[in-house]
Amino acid sequence: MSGANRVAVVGIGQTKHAAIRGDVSLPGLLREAAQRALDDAHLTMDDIDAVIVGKAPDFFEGVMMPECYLAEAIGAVGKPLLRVHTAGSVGGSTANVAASHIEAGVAERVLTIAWEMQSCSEAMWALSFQIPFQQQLVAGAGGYFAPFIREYMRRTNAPDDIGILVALKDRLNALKNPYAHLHEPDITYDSVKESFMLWEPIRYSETCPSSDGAIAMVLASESAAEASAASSGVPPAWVLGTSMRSEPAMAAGRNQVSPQAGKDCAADVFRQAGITNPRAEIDVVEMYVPFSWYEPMWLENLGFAEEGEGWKLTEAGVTHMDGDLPVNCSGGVLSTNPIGASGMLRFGEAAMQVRGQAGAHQIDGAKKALGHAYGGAAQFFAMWVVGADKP
Amino acid sequence: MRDVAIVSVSQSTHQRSLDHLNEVEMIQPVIQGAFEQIDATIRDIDFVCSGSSDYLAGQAFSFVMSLDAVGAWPPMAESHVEMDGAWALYEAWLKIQSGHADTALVFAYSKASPGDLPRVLSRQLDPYYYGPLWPDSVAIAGLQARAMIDAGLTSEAAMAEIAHRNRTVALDNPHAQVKGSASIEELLAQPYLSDPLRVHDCPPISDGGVAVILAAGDKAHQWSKRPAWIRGLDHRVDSHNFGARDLTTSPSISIAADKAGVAHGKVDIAELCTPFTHQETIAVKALGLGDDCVVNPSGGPLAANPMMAAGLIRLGEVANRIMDGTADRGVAHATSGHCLQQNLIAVLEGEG
Amino acid sequence: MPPYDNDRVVVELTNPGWSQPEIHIPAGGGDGEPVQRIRVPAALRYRYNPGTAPTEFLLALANKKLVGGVCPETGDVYVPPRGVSPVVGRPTSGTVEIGPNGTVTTFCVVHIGFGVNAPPTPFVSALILPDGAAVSLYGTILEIPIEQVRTGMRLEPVWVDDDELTTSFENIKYWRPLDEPDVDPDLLKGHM
Amino acid sequence: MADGSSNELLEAPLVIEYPFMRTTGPVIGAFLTGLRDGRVLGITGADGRIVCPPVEYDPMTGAALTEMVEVGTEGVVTSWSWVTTVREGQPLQRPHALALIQLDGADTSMMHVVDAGTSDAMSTGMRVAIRWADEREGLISDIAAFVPAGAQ
Repeated sequence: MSGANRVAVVGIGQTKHAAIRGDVSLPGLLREAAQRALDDAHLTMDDIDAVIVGKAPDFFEGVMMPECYLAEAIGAVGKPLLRVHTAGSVGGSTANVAASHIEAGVAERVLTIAWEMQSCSEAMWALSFQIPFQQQLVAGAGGYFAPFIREYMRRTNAPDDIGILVALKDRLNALKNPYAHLHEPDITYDSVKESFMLWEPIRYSETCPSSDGAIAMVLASESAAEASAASSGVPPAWVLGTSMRSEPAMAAGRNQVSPQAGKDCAADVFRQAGITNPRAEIDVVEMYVPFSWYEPMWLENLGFAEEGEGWKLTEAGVTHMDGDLPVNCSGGVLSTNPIGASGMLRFGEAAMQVRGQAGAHQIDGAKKALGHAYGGAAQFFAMWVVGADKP
Repeated sequence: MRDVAIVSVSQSTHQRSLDHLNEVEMIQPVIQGAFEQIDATIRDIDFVCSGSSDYLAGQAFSFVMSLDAVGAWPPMAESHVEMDGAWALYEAWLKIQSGHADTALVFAYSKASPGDLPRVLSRQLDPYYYGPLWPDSVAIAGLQARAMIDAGLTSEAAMAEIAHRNRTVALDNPHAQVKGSASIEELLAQPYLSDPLRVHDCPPISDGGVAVILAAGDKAHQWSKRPAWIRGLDHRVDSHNFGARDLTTSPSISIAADKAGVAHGKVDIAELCTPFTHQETIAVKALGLGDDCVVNPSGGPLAANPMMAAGLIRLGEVANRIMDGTADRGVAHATSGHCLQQNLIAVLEGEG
Repeated sequence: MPPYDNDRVVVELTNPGWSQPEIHIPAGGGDGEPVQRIRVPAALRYRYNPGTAPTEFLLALANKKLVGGVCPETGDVYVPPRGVSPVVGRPTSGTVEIGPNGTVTTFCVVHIGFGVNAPPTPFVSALILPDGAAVSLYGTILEIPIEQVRTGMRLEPVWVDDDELTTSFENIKYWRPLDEPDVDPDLLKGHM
Repeated sequence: MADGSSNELLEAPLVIEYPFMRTTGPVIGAFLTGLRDGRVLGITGADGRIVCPPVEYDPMTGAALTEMVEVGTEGVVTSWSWVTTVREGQPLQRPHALALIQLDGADTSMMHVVDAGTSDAMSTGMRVAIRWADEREGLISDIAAFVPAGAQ
């Protein structure tokens, strides 16, 4: 990438995600992920040069700039500690900022952690407390995005059950991921279809849960990565490209169904990774899908499908684990949503795939994977491409 | 390492309260000012990074709205830290070092006036043990000041002298909020705000912002006759447990100063983000600054303290003095958290 | 039942759950249940000032008018105005009156409302482009069967009674259909 | 054109309020349980120091700590400042000291308030004791305040 130092993921750890992690404190939650990532990398806190953390708004947990409080738990005392916040894309952005420490040559090994303890409050509250003079969001958070999903359906003439197919697939995939929040073995097409309609066309089973959870990764330079891999026996995931793009929340000419920032970000990250035909060259995708319909929408936005054709891939089963472009084998955001961590979970799960670590939801022989995150009014994007082979 | 410099600095005229402006309206002219100084536009910028905190004005996703002040259309490579803008500059500097960008806009801002800032800052504390006690930030700083006094490392008179110097030099700072000072004797005759701290020992509450433009190599030369080159940049954090650490020292400043190479040359000026008088003494000692170093020629955060911007302003103040030739080498410091918990050190140099 | 409360149970962890390490607690404590979760209320009080351009917008609303901010380069009108054109990062060059009638650019049907002002469910929440504006506002559509709501439909605002007018968004109670021809939805794509 | 005569300053209160729920984990939970039972627990740090209030991870090394010990309910003020402007939520709604207090048997200090009446009654090194809350429920506020030793 741009002649900078090579970066690889050598350790990945995540917590068990749940509505309320009643057994751990806030520091304990981060520590659980951090310790697992270090164990995976065969490293200790002492080996880490810098700690880069990310989470969504501080109001969610009621702690202002919580990284100061959490410094000991994440082994940051005496080290650089950086806190990223880019709305829903933050988990992805944080991983990218962590990677830039290695690329820039200021660190050999960094620990990066993203988390949210949604049980401290309620996201619905934190996202919608009433600001004086302003419009009350009588439609709730989903009411913000549902109109753009309807517009997608209008533009593409997609059948109205595509969202059901996505939700069913992701929740079934989650059964193969022991860390996922929602494990619904009895889920069926009909149970999703019959679940409570919230913001038509979005049903309850087509929305993400509120989760407590964290994920951590150890990123390393080329030499440090090879040393770590030799010790742990697990190959590194090489970072082939990182990119971030943002656009204003409102702008004449904005396309909220397929935002330009997402297209630009994908084009940039694929260019860095030397990928010219993403559909053919990417083996597995971890995509930020908080509402089911965003899978076909992002398939188009990311360049995996022509405009208006994304839903056809979903409908044909292309994004199933046995399809030729598996999407969200982990169960995705629809099964696990610790908001600030959700982006990094996508990045981490992508890296697990190319390291062959994904267990029951592993795609055999995955060589290149895309991690994707977005946030705000579908205006902040972060992506990375990781590969099994050193660039 | 690539040669990266600060080439433009713009800041608000900081005020106790800018009630008529929202955060976007407040920061937009500051950003525009940074561009006008070098006759550039957002199209010349490869990466944007900002620093702010939702808690100060009670605005969730404050940074989402402030992006409007950038004009990120077409979309841009952009990021945000929930930290002082000095750390946003660090992220931008990494981006340039890694070759993903040659230029960057960094900005930071806050409106602390809408809330009760000393109370708001209690939300930074341990949420199990200390948050529920709602201790205010001035009283917490007082614990550190008392520890300094008890250890014989400062005195109320020495603290008043620091306040007097900072407030006096602020007369020459057009952006300062607190300008000019009563005599040291008069200051010491004032009642305590939070014994052992008097009003002059504490920073003002400020609304304001800052914008800085970074450029690498030739681009820096093109934009500035004498760029302020970033020769060292490092940041470190200490324990949050200030009942378990020595409050009279700052290990994190010492480590960051060492990594940034502060001691590798004469330091002409230092801009320290020490919002309480006794903290200047801690920082000067931890940095190893000599008597020949001019500390806080701008008046520092005792003269204007827009949270989240105050640290980046320190880098800007040093950069300005290098760009205008009044200094050849300077140190800038930024801080985060209570009792100087987290610290960033930058070493800036002129040509040669 | 509010769906968001459905999954709010404290988990019993199983493999691969992981707890913090076993700790040793000295003897001598009481025999009550150990503390596992605490409730810590917090209230922060702020003054809220909307800013110069939003204040103009709110004052206009109090007179049953909609105003937007004009982008100095493109001439596009942004509503609600925030004082800066988001596409160029420059101050808007004044405000102009827009609407008050508008067009549905897209919408959804809400089956779970929030807050005391939410109408009975189901209701339609729409993005509505005021005439002359470049971007849409959120609004509720009533006085029409839900299944007849469509993108491109023309609307007018229904205001609260004059003696209830304040400097508030809530002055528009809801929007209702106008007897006018629909606008071609494809013309609305960049104006949501 | 609507004229831009917005000299009027609109203002309204904004209250951000929530009853946050926090899971404690074993160490914090044991400390808060102890307060409810009328005793104070510390934890043995990586260097053998007794850290009180107990933390899950060593303040210097970050190591996970597990060995809890009981410490005293009296101790010494190691630093203090005087709070004249009392704020909402503070344990004492009258002027008081914010203090760091090293309890007997502990090697680190706890931040809490001292109900001393006037600042003249405060000094570094003074002995203080816990005044327990009338109703204890497993919160830091189970310690209503510290008071000069012998005065509780």
